Amino acid sequence: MISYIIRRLLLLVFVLFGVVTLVFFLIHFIPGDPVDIMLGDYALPADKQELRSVMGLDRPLLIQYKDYVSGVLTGDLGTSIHSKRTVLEEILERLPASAELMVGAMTIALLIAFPFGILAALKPYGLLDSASMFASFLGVAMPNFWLGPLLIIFFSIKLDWLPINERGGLENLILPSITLGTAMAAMLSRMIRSSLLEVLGEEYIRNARAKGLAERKVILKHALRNALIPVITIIGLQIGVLLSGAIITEAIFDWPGLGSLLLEGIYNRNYPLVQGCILVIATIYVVVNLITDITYAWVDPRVRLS
Amino acid sequence: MNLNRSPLLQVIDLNVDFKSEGKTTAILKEISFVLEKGETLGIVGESGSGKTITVQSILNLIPTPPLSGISGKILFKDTDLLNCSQTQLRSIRGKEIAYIFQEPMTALNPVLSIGDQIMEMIRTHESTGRKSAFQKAVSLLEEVGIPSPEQRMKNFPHELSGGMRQRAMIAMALSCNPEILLADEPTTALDVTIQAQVLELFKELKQTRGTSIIFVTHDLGVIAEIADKLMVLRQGMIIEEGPLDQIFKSPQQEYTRELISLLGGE
Amino acid sequence: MSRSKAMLRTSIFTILLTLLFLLLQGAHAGEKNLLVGIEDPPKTMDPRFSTDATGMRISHHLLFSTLVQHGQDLQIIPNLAKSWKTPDNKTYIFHLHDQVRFHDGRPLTAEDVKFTFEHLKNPQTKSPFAGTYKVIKSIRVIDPYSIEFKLEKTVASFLTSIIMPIVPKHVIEAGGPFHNQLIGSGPFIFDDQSPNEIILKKNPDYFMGAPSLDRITFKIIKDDNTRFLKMRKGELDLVINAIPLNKVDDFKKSPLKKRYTVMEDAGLSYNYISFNMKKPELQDIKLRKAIAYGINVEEIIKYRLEGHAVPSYSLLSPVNWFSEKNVTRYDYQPETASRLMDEAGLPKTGSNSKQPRITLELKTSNNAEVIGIARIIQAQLAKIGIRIEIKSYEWGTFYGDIKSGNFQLTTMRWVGVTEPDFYFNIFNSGQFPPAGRNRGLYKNEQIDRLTEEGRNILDADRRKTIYAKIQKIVADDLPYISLWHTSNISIVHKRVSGYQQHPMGGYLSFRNIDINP
Amino acid sequence: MFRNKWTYAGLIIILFFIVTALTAPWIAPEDPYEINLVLQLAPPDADHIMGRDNNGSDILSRLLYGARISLVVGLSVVTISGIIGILLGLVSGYYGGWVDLILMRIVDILLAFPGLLLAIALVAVLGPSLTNVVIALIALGWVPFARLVRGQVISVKERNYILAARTSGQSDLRVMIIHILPNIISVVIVQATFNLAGVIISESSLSFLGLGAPPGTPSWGAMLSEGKQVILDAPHVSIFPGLAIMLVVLAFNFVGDGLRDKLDPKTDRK
Repeated sequence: MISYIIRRLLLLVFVLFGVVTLVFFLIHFIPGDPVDIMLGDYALPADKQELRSVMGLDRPLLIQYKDYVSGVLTGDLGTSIHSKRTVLEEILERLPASAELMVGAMTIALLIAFPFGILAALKPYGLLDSASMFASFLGVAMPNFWLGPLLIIFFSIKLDWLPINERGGLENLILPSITLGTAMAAMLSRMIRSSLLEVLGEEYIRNARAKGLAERKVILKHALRNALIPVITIIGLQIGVLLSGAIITEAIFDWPGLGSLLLEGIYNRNYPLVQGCILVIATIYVVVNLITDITYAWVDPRVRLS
Repeated sequence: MNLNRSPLLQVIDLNVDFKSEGKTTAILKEISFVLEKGETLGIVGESGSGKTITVQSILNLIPTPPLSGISGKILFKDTDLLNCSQTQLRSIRGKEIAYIFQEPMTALNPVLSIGDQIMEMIRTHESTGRKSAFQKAVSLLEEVGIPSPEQRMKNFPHELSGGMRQRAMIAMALSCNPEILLADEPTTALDVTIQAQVLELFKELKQTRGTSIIFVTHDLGVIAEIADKLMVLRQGMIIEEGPLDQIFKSPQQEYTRELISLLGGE
Repeated sequence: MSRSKAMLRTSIFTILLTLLFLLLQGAHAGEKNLLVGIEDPPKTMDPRFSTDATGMRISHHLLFSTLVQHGQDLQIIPNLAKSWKTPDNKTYIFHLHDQVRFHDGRPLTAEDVKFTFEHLKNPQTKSPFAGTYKVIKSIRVIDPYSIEFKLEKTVASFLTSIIMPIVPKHVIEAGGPFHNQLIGSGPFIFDDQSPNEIILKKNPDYFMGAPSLDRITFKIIKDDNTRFLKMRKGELDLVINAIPLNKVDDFKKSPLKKRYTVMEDAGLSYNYISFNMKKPELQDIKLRKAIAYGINVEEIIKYRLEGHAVPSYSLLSPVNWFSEKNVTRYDYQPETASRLMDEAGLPKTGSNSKQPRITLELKTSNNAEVIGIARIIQAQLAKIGIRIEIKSYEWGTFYGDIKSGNFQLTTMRWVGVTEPDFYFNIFNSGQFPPAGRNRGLYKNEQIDRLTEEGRNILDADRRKTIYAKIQKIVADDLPYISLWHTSNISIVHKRVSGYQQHPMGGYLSFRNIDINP
Repeated sequence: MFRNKWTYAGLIIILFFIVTALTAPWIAPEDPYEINLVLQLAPPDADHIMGRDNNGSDILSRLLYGARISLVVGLSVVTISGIIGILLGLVSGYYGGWVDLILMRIVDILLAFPGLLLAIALVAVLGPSLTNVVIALIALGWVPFARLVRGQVISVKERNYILAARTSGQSDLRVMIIHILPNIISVVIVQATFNLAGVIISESSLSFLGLGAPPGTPSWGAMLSEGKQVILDAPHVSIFPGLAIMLVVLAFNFVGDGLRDKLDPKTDRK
């Protein structure tokens, strides 16, 4: 197991290197120039040219790439073009908010998906199954820029229980987490249902019953553990969806997360910031997937960690 | 039939119907038989004759769907298993009557170790601590002839050979010293040499534990070695029943004669 | 790690966060705190680099002081400079107030003014305004409170371009990050900034009298709906030009009427369609006029802008003294448009044939409102046989194309234009991209001459006649089709008094604001 | 043919949408591109059961025309990215070793990569059109399929009937397609039906960011994002496209369930 983890961590470096390279050339490849966008119509071209050279933007791309990568290796992600603050500082300012929102959304998703998924599987095609199926399709088909305002109108304006926007205490976290988490909850509950239905048809479940175990134990200990296997991969995948889905949720709730910082960076062609954000998001993503693979092997002994 | 003691298990007029894609078919019609203490009843029939369904209905293990209707009585120590409460049924399953499945690979939970699955059986029915449950499981594995049982406890089903897995299944079934063992073609999935060893194991258990067994198989050769009494099933009906040697010597039904002739005679 | 342990850890994490947040809030209860809702965070509030509207307004009007300012009627009014005179049209002498102090207590003198402009001219500073101040030849400190500027040549718009916050020489020269100190001499002092909020506190010894507000909190709320809902709950005191036009009238009806008042007057932002004058198919003035006559500006204002705009006939808003009223106007005349296209020899559209008379491409940014308006124009022009294909791009790509003249038609707007010299930047043929902003590549000798002349004359009346001529030629030549000026709209909470809406949508009157609970 | 009645309901709904998509020009009450500002945001009433959007165009007509676009975009993206993903996932899971290592790391890179940046780059280069939107969505759409299929193949590969098939001399390709695929198809189908909704919603987010189909195209995604601006005053502008998307996903999921029961050997074996 340990050697597997070490090998995967080495590969992680390769993956991140791949991501950084892909991002670097792609963002520079997109038309639109950061100095233009920054200075807008104010500065004279001579000044803009000067600003570009001082920032080293006029150097050949490969040199800029080499400097950037060597900078990253020493932990220097460069300075943000506009605000003159270091990229690391801007990212670290936003990281806790993103982490909090992702944990919140994930918790909501799991709290909804597991009970709904399990109950739907226990009585397939029953009333509860169709209700949970209907609710989950609603969850998937409802975009978060629609769900957000609806939740605000109901919970903040009409009932005045929760604040409208901004990050703060636990109560600020509830609405954004529901908005971001529902699509994932819908997806997960259907996945858990279908995977659990399959497992319930297996012989070892009938054997567990033959052993005289209580139905609750048969489901939770025997069936669920086997049904978890494909679900874990889905959870790993969903982290990516959460990160990108967060952009719109962050916009609606003014949640100071990485998603909106990345979007601003892209719009302003703030190269160092975009590269820094994507590097951090990629790291989170790859580490989470490493954890999913390890839990995968921990849950399913048949899978040897080659 | 000696009268002074009632039979261990009595099945009276058992009827079972299945429903699939709107069509209801009768799987078992008017099945009645008796199992005495310490006796081994062999149930023989081609596949689809309803022999597996018969033993499964004893412990009410048939899933709905496809099960659509079940009637009759199954008396075990004056409780009718078909109409008793869930808790009563659960206290009998595995403790009084244990079931051995045909395919050990799919009947053992792939993600739990052999030790866990056996100890779980023990601790469900007997309130013993982990330590003693562990010891009991090891001794059970020894009894069924599995070498270095301590090590095997930690193994997962896919890490054992077919024979070993079947022995583990049997160990698990025996863990609470049940009165009756329902063995659903326990040897069919094994190759011949392992089959003989497992049969040998069943014979030993009959001597050492005096457990009564219902042994389901389509292979008359296997039955000949182990059963005291024989019951021949065809399309959900009992066509012949009686002590083993009587049926083998003078089979009443044409169908039974053909089955025996396939065997090449005694 | 079982799931319950993970849940425990996250709840502790968030509870700690709540405590921290409550501590911060508690300290400010019971004081006069103006809550201002804005759409985007300023890219930076450091006046040397800030080019976005919010950043400039906070630094120019609140944190720092400038030599002079734009008055309510857009004329130049004194600020740090009590008075000024121009011995000749290339020399300016300013006399400063003598008891102005920076927020760190140090006095503000002519030295700081000299340092500010030389610092901005110095290429090492990398300030976007270096170019604007290249024209300053020399700055001389006459005495601690008077300063003389000598220019390379006459610049009529110098008093407008000199509006730049004065930064403290001693702090800048000491080095270190100025962006989180922002020590100025304005009515408010920089207190704190987070991705959601910018907090300024009162400067008790401001030289024009301490403001009555204790604190201003700029709430950054990106989403239009969320901003509106925040006001529905009464959690904002003031929102300037940041409420979608279709929601403004909600504030004139109950329940919001009880809590808010709406201030609306003519604004400066000029919305237009620009032609690429180099494209052969657009050379014929008849076609350009036909398009102008084919667009029903009134309908767009009435339905899409809900009446919150006035049709515009020139770059300069009617409020501007230089604005010329009698120029050719193009109201909605579809018949004239068709006739002009006939005269231009465009193929006729058969009554049934879908074949348009001409197909043009209109490039826009990805702003939802702009796209909405483009679609209405598309539908209006389709009625007279002009087929418009709308191509919308993300801002960076769009801006790159427009600056490089890579478009046929585009629709944009100029914000806060007060000085008529702007005509030089957008219509003088010496200002083609990438150098200048004459993106339509418009070339007209008369306009070149007049815009050159207008920059070098100080006498206001003679400049007015020059710019009147320019506006007449432009209205006839149509490098731009003028659409409308969107109004300036401020939504003000009833508890707020003393706020005066400025045509440039600025924060100059914040220092007079008071909050009565 | 199918075990449960819901599958038939699903088929009927899909058929209904395909028919509307094909006959839209004839059955749509009005031209979807027509703008009449006088009637903007008119709520649903007798003769316009779905009301009008912020340009006064009839929402029902735009939905009918939109059916064609959204179904084409949705189905083409899901099928193409599904096929690519399944093939790569199969190969990577089946062979393991270096193939798996490299493929999965490429998958990691692309999964860790915010699709948004790629979409902006693609649309910026190729220009905003529906085909480019489809390309942008496929460019990253195949990746979750590959990862899911690979995970499934690994756990199924261990089952002895697969080992038996491999040792019986059948070609690897046959083993993969005939033996492995049916066993993992059910989870893939569920993922596919959900991806369909995901694709339509992503198209809506792209339109929301101005990167989708040319403005005015009545795709359901674009209608949703246009509805956002007026959601507080006229929620009906967003409700109907939202319901349409939900109905389509519902239908495809019913059919998916039906297909899964049909295809999956386990549920059939007694």
